[in-house]
Amino acid sequence: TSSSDEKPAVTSNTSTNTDTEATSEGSNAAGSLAAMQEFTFASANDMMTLDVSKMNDEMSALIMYAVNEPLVRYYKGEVTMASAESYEVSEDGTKVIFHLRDLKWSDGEPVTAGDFEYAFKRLLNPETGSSQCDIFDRVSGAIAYYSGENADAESVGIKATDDKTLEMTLTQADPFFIEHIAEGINFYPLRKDYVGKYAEGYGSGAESFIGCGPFILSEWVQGASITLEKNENYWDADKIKLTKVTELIVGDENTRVGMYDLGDVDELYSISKTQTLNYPDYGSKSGGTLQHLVYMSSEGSLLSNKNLRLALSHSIDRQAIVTALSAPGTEVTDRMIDPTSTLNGESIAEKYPASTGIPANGDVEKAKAYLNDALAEMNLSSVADLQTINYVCLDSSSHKAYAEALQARWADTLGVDVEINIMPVPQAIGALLSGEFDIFLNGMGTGVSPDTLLSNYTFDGANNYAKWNNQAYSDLIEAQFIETDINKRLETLQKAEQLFLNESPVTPLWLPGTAYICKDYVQDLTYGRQTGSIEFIYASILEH
Amino acid sequence: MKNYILQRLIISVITIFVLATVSFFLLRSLPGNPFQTETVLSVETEARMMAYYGLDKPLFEQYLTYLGNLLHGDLGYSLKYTNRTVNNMIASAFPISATLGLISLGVAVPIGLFLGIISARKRGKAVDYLCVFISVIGVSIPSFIMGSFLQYIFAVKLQLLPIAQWKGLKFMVLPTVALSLSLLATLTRVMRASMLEVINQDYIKTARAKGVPEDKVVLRHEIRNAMVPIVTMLGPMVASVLMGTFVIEKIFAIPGLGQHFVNSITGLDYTMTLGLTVFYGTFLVLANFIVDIAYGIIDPRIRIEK
Amino acid sequence: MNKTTNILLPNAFEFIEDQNLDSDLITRTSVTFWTDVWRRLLKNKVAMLGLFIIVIIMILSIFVPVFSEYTYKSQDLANANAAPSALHVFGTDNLGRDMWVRVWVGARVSLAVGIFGSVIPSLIGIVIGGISGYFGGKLDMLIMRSIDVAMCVPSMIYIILIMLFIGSGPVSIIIAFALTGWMGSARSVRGMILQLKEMEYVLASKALGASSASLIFNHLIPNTLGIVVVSMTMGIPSAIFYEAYLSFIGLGVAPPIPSWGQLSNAGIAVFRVYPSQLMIPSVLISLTMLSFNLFGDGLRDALDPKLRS
Amino acid sequence: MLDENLVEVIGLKKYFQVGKNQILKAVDDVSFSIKRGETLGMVGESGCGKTTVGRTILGLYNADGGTVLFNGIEVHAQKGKAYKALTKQMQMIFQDPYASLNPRKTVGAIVGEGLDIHKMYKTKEERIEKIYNLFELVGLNREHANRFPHEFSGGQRQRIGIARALAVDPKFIVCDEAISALDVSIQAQIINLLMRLQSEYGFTYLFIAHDLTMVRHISDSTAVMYLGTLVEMGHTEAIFEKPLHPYTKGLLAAVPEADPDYEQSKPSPILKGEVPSPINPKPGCRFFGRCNEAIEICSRVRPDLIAVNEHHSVACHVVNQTNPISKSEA
Amino acid sequence: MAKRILEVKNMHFSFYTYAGEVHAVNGVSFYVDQGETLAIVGESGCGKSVTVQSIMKLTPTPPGKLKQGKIEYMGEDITHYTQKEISSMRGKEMSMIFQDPMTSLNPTMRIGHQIAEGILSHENISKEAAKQKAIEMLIKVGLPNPEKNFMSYPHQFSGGMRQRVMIAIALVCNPKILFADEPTTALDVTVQAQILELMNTLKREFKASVVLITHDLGVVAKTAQRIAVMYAGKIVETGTARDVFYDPKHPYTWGLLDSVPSTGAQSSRTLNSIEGSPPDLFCLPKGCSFAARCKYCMNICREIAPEETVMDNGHRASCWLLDCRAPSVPPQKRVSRVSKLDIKETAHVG
Ligand SMILES: Nc1ncnc2c1ncn2[C@@H]1O[C@H](COP(=O)(O)OP(=O)(O)OP(=O)(O)O)[C@@H](O)[C@H]1O
Ligand SMILES: Nc1ncnc2c1ncn2[C@@H]1O[C@H](COP(=O)(O)OP(=O)(O)OP(=O)(O)O)[C@@H](O)[C@H]1O
Ligand SMILES: [Mg+2]
Ligand SMILES: [Mg+2]
Repeated sequence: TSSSDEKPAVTSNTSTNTDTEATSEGSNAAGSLAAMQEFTFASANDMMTLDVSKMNDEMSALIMYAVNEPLVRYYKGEVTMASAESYEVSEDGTKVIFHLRDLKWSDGEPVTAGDFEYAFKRLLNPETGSSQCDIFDRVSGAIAYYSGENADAESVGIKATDDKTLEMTLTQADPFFIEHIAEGINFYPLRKDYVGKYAEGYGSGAESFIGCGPFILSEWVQGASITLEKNENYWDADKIKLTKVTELIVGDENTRVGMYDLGDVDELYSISKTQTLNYPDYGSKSGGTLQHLVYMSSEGSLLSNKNLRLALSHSIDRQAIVTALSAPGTEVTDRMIDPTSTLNGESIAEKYPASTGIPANGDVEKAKAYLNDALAEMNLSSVADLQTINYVCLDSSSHKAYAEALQARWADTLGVDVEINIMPVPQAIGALLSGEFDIFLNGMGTGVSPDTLLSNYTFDGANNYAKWNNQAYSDLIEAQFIETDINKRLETLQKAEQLFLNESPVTPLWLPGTAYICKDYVQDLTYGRQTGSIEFIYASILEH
Repeated sequence: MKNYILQRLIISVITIFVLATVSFFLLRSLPGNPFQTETVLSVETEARMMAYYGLDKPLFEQYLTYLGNLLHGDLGYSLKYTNRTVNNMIASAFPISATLGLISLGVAVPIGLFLGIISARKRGKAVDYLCVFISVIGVSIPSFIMGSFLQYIFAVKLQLLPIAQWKGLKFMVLPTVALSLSLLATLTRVMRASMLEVINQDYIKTARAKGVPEDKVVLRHEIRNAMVPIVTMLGPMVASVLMGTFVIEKIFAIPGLGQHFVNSITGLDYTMTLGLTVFYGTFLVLANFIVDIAYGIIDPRIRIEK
Repeated sequence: MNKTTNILLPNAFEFIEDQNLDSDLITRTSVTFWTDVWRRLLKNKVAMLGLFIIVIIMILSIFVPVFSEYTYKSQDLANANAAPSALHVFGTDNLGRDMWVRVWVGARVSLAVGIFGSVIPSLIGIVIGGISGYFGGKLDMLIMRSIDVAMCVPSMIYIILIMLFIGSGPVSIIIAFALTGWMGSARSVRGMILQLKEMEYVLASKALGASSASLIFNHLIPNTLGIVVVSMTMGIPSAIFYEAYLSFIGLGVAPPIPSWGQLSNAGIAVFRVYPSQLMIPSVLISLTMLSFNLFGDGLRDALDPKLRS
Repeated sequence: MLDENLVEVIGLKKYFQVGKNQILKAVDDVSFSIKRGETLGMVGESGCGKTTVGRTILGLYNADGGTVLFNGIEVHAQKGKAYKALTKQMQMIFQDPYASLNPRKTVGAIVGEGLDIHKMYKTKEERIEKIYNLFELVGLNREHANRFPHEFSGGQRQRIGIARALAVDPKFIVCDEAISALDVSIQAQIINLLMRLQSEYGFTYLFIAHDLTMVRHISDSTAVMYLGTLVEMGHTEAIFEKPLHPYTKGLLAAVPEADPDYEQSKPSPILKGEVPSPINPKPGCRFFGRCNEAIEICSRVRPDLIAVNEHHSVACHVVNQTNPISKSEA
Repeated sequence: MAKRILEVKNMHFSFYTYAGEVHAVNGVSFYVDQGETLAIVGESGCGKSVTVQSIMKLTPTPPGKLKQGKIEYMGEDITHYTQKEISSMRGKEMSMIFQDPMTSLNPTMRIGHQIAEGILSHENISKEAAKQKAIEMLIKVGLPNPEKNFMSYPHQFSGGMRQRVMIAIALVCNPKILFADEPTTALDVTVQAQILELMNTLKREFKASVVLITHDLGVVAKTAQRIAVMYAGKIVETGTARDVFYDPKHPYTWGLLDSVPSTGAQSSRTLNSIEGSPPDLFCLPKGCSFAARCKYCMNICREIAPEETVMDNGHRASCWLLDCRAPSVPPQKRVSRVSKLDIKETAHVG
């Protein structure tokens, strides 16, 4: 058609821009630094808290990344040393020992291993009420402590053996543990005196927080802006060029884009597909999250019929939907693990392949065949006799668009009647957890460990959203969990994944991408693997 | 009068108590819970969080605790904004919303009434249709479109005014215009209708016959008698405008209270929702109380029986 | 003394004996109220223009979807967000659906929602406000305080409860509107009734033995209609946008059925890139509203006996 | 005896609360009765409570004391259906022809309302016919039925009010200045009409008016009110021929005659003094301030209404003192 | 000759309604001299109020419209005055007492302020002084407790009390000409006498003129120097009070005078009245408007409207009976009043 040639920019950009690359494509490294090293960016939401023990949102994580110093951090997709100068892993892999460098809190007090121990144990303490306890599940004694079975904090395998040494004991070897810590958002030290002073109010405002990161939180106008200033006490202060960073909280995308146009902000993160059309030099990245359809597969429900699930899965034209609707950077996928996860530099995805076998454009013929099988099994003469399928959809415009696209596709190719039931988040998630749906489009973090998503779907697992109960699969997952040899473990996982994909309680769809635009005078701004992480700490501003 | 006010105050307190109770039980009857968010927590974690916030206790027990705290003016901790109290959040956001609301009312009420009066007096003339047009635009283009549009024209294209944020007088112009336009629209129309009821009354003729100049006829006789519907509207309007407007705050990046009204309830932040409801309720009850007193002042025939 | 008398009959100055004292013969023909209203309305050009536009919109919304080659849900993802062209008069949306058809299907939804969504709550409000204002005293206090409470309880709560117990669909939308919208009109009607009930004609009807219901509905409420009608017309756009909000959280018309409110909501997100997607629904809503208001004003004037000019 | 009186008012009181601690005694202990088929004329100072008496009798106002018996039925004790049944028998023509007509109803609807309420017709045609007849009865054209009140002059409106009252075929009508807004020829028409109806159907009237000649013409007996109390009551002829109370005398003297020579030559007899306020009235005779016959006791004791003879009673210390018969009776 | 204050020449006033044109006033001419009282009497609905209101431009336009005619105030045509110019005259030069005291007072304004407002609009005095004046006025119109009533609202007053307030409003600026539209209808005769006296005082002290509309022929007899009798938007007869009372020329006037009940003992139970109802102002009959109800209706009356016949002494009437060709009708002289001696005797009050 005539209009299809109007937007070549979209397709070319989506494919060329890859994750964790510097945005400013045209930036000349030769440019000299500006006198004013001030960087302003805007985001849609405010952070929720600065209490590292309770933090669970990406906006808080974004700021915490700059105002505090974790043990190790991700930078440009690599694990780099931060508070820890180095770490060592014991022979059997169950002990991880971090050696801290000399670093100071922004008020000059030294940071000690005890501050970390305090922080981690506070997080685990049931009195604290943190939703993040399970990040320490691999640490010995953690589960027992936070679930209240064992009230003795000493039994948790986290110990500051001296001011500079932090020792963590794991229940079993975990090759992904360091990455897990680097990616986690709660592995920061905490000042006991501050927590004591502000008690319940700790981290609820700029004055009640203290950090030891590259920047100091100088002002937090809640709902409006967050201002950071360079921390001269930072151990690596020389490398920090920016003197001031401002995050503006601007809820409306049109406003954000307008501010970018006016130069009020230097960078916009996560702009919609449509807006990118006005900014041909946008960048994009993907990863961190997998969007997949969950089919309610429990005995007795409509989609407990495997062939019906397969029919639905095969009919979807993921590529067309992604092209039309998804943010740039979105990549279609046909499996449950993150394609970027690596082990010792090797891509896990490549080494242990598994696939649904469905082409990105779908396979309508096969879908129809599956549908006929399904109808036969269900003793239905035609598809018209099939019950209406209940698609529970979150109340966001993108989820709604996906739902409508899927609905139309299923109706056109299979004649299947799908009803979309939009619900506000708590109710929709409630429906997901209680199984009151047939289809649910879920997006979940893929985590650093490849089994993150797959391990949900075990027999009678509490987070088995599909209520799909397959004993063989559960056994495989259980086996890989206790397997100490990493290669064997991944092989077992591969088997499980293939079984999972064949049974199709879930259809993996795509890894949502994120588009961003940035003024070309901003240098060395990078984006983390997780959604929402902008790594601006080493950025600088060129003369402009 | 004193008795009446005292009695009304007691009734107001009861009303707020009823409001708190009704909202509490209705809110808690909703499916889902605050910890069911897009980043799905594990079932065990969710249970732990519920227990931590005491949400697993029998509902009535929770209600008593809540009422007890409410009596001390303690609205509790937000379930979403970790470690922040609802009191604290209202205290920081309300002044901003209230400022914007008051300025907008200050703009909208006089202009709206003025246009309504002009419109009624020039009924059927071009001016009337112009006023109709303005008010129709005001209502049929909702503030989320109007706001974005104003930004695009005055900030992005003409670069006359700042596009967003809340940092001073210049920043107030666009949100005030956007907000007052929608307020003004209804005021204009209602005032017009109300004026039309009044301008044909005999006592207006009497006033003219006294030789009272036309402007004073309008000012002293017509407006006052046309005020009852306006005042009725103004009560809740003032109360709700002071509470902030979600859309306007979102578009203009104003850290007001409006966003919390929407976000807290969609996120099932129980304490925040109840806190805001009670806070708003106090204002509304007060505003309607003032309206009832104002009725008597505007039109002495109106008696609010005890 | 008068020239004209000359040409008169010779018996001009004779008394008429059987003088019929009835002067009925010389009176005009009677016009019923509604004919009169209709005539006045017809003479009001501006109001008629309003009516004309409303009728056109209604006709388009009925026939366009029937005779168009596209349906409101047929997608063409490859041809998404097309600009208006001969093929797609209003272009296409983000899923490549024809906007021309969607706009007119949306018109059905939005007009119905707009009208019912403002009329039904107003009616409820009128009844409750009428009762409250008329009876006054304790009942009034009770109703007014209940309104205070009802106004404050976040409407989302009702909406989700409705969704839970009735499910989404037109009935639920109407119930949602009814539950959330009646308070304003109840208050304003009550305010006016407080003023009106002191009128002597109310007493006159009381003396005739009129029941309270008859007093409220036949005498008091008609006298408040001028303002109620205005707020009803002003309520239409808010109903239209409220529907969009409801459908956003799941109570509105089920996707993929469009409505003007939803189209505007979608349009605002892309207006810097595809302005037509915002302009089309916005202009239509405004135009419809303008027509409704002009017509409403005309109707109001035609109905108001005092403004019979 | 009870049978003879259609309306019996015993010790009627109606107070209005105006402002805090201020009670306006609009009607203060008024007793009288009206015989079947007769007319009681009621005259008095404007603001003395005539309208209030009329409305209270009909139960439009709650009484603050005393009883009203209509046909032996206690009016104020009737509620709901029973009261509705009473309204069909008692009607009122309102004083103010402007305020008493709903501006949004056609006058046809206004007149027809009573018919509707008491379901007094079988077919629509019958209803219309009845309304037209009523219009003609009060001297309006049937074509007027589709017009609105504001399109009529004051007198025309008053006739609409009369038609409304007549619509339900009442037995008893309170005519609250029913004719004062009309021109004399129509006044005459209406009076004739009222009197014809009375002789044909045996209507009973409470005829409130300022026009003493008309009162004299229509009434069988007359009551004179002053500031919420009856000051004189009796057979019309007795009152007009031999007025006893100083206020009645003043009233009669002030009636202007339709005779310019006489009127412009006679001195205008103007009652001097201030009209006292009915709010928290002072003890003593209410006419005290304006009375030039007053004696000492008048300022202290409120005179009772005492019969001078069987047709005539008066509330005045002066009269009662000079009238030994009444004294001994009292 | 006294100074002519107001002269209305051939005024036509119509209301344009969708149902048609209401010919409320159809060629009314009259004049008022300084210090005199002109009474306008006539059928209710014949256009009396509209006539006086349109002189002050108080009739709503639209729907009303002055179609024709001249209104000369002190010799100056005020027909084309703007609202503003007229407004400065209202209250001061000419003022009006409205017929209906219930709706003519602003329900939301205190009585006193409504009175003082008129003063403040015309005189440059302090609020306090205006209040004082208003209170004086309240006393003059005989309202008790003026200080307190100053602060009352209209709904707290009885009809008569409101009417007195209306009168106070109209008189407070000592207007040169006062249009009193049934000012005493709602009042008892003693107060009526007070009010008429008050109007007399105004006339005497300020040489003011009064146009009095009333139905009470007694009041007319008492106060008017000249009388105009209106019927269906026309003045059918006008002349001095004596002429009209004692030598009426128009059958309508006869009917009116006849309708007054004799003040003597209750003689007959039926009163004389004019049968029938007035014509519809939407379409006036082509002949004499009164023809349909006239006992002396002739064939010509149904065809041609009579012209005005001027008799001696400025007495005018429009009736074909005055034509020389008309058959003579026995003179309808008002029988002079019956003796009222007994009342006179008892009238020693005041
Ligand atoms: N609703 C009311 N509230 C307060 N006072 C009232 C009310 N109605 C009447 N009054 C007062 O009661 C007294 C009697 O009023 P009412 O109307 O009965 O007088 P009236 O005799 O009919 O006078 P008029 O001849 O002027 O109509 C007046 O002083 C009046 O001010
Ligand atoms: N606004 C109006 N619209 C239409 N017709 C009107 C209007 N006002 C008055 N009229 C008509 O004009 C005629 C004259 O009315 P006007 O009020 O002058 O009568 P009037 O002589 O004062 O009668 P009354 O003595 O009863 O007050 C009436 O027939 C009336 O129906
Ligand atoms: Mg009265
Ligand atoms: Mg009049």
